Amino acid sequence: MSDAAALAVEGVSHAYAGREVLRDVGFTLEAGRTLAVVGESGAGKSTLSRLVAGLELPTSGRVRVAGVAPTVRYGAVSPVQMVFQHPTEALNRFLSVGASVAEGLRRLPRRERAAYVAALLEQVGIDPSRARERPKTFSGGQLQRIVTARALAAEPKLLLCDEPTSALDVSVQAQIVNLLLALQERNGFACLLVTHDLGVARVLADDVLVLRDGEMVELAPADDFFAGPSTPYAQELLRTTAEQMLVRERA
Amino acid sequence: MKRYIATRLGQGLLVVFGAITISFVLASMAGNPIDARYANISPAARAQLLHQYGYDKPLLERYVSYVGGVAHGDFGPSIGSPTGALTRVAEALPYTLILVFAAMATASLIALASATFGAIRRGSRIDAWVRNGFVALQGIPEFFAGLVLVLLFAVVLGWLPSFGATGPASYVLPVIALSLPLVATLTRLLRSQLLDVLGADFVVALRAKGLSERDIVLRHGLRNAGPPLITYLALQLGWLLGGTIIVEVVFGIPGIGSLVVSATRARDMAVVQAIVVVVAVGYVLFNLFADLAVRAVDPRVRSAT
Amino acid sequence: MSVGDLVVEPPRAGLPVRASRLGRAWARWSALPGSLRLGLAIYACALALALVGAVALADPNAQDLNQAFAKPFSSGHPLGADALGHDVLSWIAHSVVTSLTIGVAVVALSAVVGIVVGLVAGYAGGYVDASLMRLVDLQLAVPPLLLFIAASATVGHSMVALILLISVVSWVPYARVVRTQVLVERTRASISAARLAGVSRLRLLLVHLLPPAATLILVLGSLQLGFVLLWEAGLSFVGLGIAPPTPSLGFMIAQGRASLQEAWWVVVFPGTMLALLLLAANVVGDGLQELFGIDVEVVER
Amino acid sequence: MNGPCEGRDVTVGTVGGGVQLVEGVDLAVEAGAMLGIVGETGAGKTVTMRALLGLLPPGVRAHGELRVNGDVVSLARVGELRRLLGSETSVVLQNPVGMLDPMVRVGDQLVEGVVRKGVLRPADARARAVSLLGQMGFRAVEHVLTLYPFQLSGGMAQRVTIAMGMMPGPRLLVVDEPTSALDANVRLEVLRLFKRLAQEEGTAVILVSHDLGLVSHFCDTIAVMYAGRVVEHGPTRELVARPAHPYTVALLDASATLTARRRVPLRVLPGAPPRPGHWPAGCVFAPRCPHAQERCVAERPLPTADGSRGWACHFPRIEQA
Repeated sequence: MSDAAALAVEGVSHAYAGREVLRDVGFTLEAGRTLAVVGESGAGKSTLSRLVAGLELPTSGRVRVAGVAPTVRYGAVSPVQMVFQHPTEALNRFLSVGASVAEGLRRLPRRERAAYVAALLEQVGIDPSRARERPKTFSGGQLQRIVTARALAAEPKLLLCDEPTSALDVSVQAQIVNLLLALQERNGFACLLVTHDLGVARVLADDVLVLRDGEMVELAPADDFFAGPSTPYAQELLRTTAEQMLVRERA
Repeated sequence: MKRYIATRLGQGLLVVFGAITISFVLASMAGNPIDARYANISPAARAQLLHQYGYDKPLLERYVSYVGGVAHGDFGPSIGSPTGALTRVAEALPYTLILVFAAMATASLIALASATFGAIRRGSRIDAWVRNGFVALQGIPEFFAGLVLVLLFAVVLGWLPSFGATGPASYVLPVIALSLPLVATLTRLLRSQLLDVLGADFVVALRAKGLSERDIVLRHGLRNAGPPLITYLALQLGWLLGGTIIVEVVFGIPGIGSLVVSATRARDMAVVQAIVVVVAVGYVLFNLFADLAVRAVDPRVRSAT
Repeated sequence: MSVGDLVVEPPRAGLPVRASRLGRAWARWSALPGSLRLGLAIYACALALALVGAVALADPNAQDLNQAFAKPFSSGHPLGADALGHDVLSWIAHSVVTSLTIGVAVVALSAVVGIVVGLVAGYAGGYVDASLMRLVDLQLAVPPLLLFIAASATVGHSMVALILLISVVSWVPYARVVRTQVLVERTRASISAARLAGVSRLRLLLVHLLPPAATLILVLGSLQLGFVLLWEAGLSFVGLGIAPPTPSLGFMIAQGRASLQEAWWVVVFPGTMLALLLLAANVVGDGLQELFGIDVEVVER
Repeated sequence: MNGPCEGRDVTVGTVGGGVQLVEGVDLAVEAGAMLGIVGETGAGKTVTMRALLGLLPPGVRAHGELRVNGDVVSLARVGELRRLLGSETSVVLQNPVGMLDPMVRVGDQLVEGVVRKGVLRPADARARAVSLLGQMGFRAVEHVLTLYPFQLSGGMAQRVTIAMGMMPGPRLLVVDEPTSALDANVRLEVLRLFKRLAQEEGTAVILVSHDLGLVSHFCDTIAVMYAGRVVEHGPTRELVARPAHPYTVALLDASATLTARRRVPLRVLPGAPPRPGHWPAGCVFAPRCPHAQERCVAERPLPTADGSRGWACHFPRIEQA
């Protein structure tokens, strides 16, 4: 169990209504490392993240998180926690943010819970005295921090980040990127980053997996990938991205 | 297309079957009509009557034979009337249909005009005034409206007949009474539907093309508001027109509304059952037509099935 | 939940700091949509009338044939009397109690049943959901008033029977609204997050799936109260609903119909009372929709 | 030759002066050129554009001027702006699929505006629609004209809406957050086609985006907005290479680029942009500015011009000429 990788995906295929959206995907991810899954829309990124989170079971193949199949059960905290694209969608708008963070802490006695929530909020840079406020009084960036705090509350083996920055403003994106870097440094979880933003992947990822039409096109260490991918498709992807991305001649 | 209609008809049959079952259960719970009608007859005569009308058989057997009869258009005999239950309903139906369609047409025309006007001039004082007026109208029960109309136009002014179905003039007051709350409801629905459409992104784009509000409402708003409204109205038809029963009673129109009230009072349950089933069939057919109409105008629905 | 709790944000800034409790309550009240205030005011007046009726007015069933068709504003009969000398005002005051009791009981009963069924159907899906939808089909296919009339032969004319009968139909819209809302809500990321956090099934339903439907339920309830009042009056009008000695508006209107020419007041006053109650239900529903910024007709579709 | 299209002293606020949304924005773009407006949520990009087009929502009012094709129109006169809209000015809004009426064929939607507006006769409008769709890279143009919006992919819908914006042959075309939902390669192709088309027709284009990278590749000039103001503007290359305003610097620093280094934190700007109605006195950027001094908090900096460039900062990050 202790030897098992934080995440192991083995020969996973998945189909919706007979249409295959993932075909024979396999990789492992060690604790403390980040794998970026990149690709165009329809490549199967979100399906992969639902399978890894255990929200769906793959048609064939297996997913293991720290050696165990991730299944979502009532009353049992999952070892996989998620950070979502739209933080406003990801929080219950009728609960205070503190209560949302505490949802995964029901194993703790009530008093400890409040203290732990305060500590978590502090950790992600939210004033703990605002724990009783509803989501609507926070900005998008603050909400994303709160979502991250909730994910951390469950002490996940694997943090699944689904386009964590793409709905945020540029200056706030950088804050979340740095937050994720710092938290991983401290807590040592493995991180699966699903994104179409290669810039964010460049900063966060140790390895890059390219998906196209449900198939793995390339899996490479990030430094190698960004220095020059080996497959033509990944080269093309990187090239078109570069032609729309900020280029600065550094002083 | 053919398969689609077949599916819809299948669902409709299920609904009709449900209506048959409910009406049968209600009727059998009401007890047998013989006891209700003939209080002082000899046990022998009672047994003879029960046998004649089939009330001496077990419930399930009666249900099966009833469903079988309905499938052949036989809803059983009407107690105390020489004709069968279905015949009585068929005789009453035209009066109700005239009333309902006249009221629907009147209300739709007025609602179309006022909602369109309201949507073009939304936010204006006239719009607010009309809207508030309609909220008040919606709260007037049909039978009260009917009686006030009778008081005014039949009793005080003496212009129109107040009772019976003797000619076109006798429909004027009932149609108005039935239309009043209907106009209010339809206007509100169409207006909110239109405003819903006018809040869509593409409407900003239409403005950006330089179209006037009038063009936008008439050329794009109505076209988009139509299909969901038709679907909704067809679904809610029974609820919207429930007042017909009361209006018929108030004005003495011999339609199925008056019939169901008198038949219930007389415990003539075969007629009541027939009416429930006929209404359900009408509902199913109307919804099918509405569906087909929506398919005809909405390209998305057309390609989806 | 009282209506006062629902005011989203009390206008704190706009008020003088030392405003009295009463002053603040008044400010909250003034901030409500006008239609909501009108509706609540009508309800308040109707309840006051009912209270006066119970305390100070004659027994509605007291007959005095000498006073038959007493004109409005005659001594002892502010709104006149009917053919048997029943006092119209007293009858109206007591009928309001009948109407509102039935209305509120039906709304409460059907809301509870509908919410439970809607939650379960929306969440469980599959077989349960399909059965509910067929029930909805059926409920729409048979107009409620027709069903009530057909059933009246079976269930009798007591108030309890009427409440149960109307509730049999009335829970369905709640189930439909809650189900739709649950289906929408289920796809939100917040539900996935709650599942990953390992909440219990009950907590998921009550804390994460139900609250978004709360405002809709409230609006639906207020609008439905109008329908129930209308059905009750209609049934009593055709003689298949509430019958004396229990006073009801529909019954008096039906009685007055025969003597419309001689005594208009026997129809017009109870009819106006009924129209006012229905108006109140509609404008409260309207006002709540405005307050919450939702549109039930569109949502329910 | 056409002069530049300009927005002068664009100021937008709620009726009654409750909340200011945009204050004193000046913009200019030459015929056939592309100006990029970048900024974060609430910076007032979209509001400024809507003010120029006469498309502000009810309850919001604008002052200032629009100069287009020799006409000078006050932004307070919405009727005048709406008269120009769909002929001299035009717009492509974000969310291309939502921008089309789902019940109407593409061809009819392309033609409708210019015909109702009297810009083109029906036959001419149709011919122009065919030619524009061709230039936007469609092959079976006649077939596309008969499609309904739901039959288009995101990329196709975007090309159709751009063609729709170009239909009247506008002098000024505003493109709001284009292609943000599209994949990188599709976006690149659409924007290239669009840029060539606009150049050929001599249309002045304002491209509104939060994507600095995209703007830096396609626009000739850039205006950076923050809290309802243009804090810096200038030719793209110079502005990116030598940003003057600390906000521009921060924005460039905060962007995750392909040249970033793995696991090296980005240089971030603390806090979030202020919401309208919560703008600080003095320089609006002062509370987040790493270089703010007393003067910045007290005194609002005025726009300073330096050749083709300009900024609103007391202490710009470059040497002034």
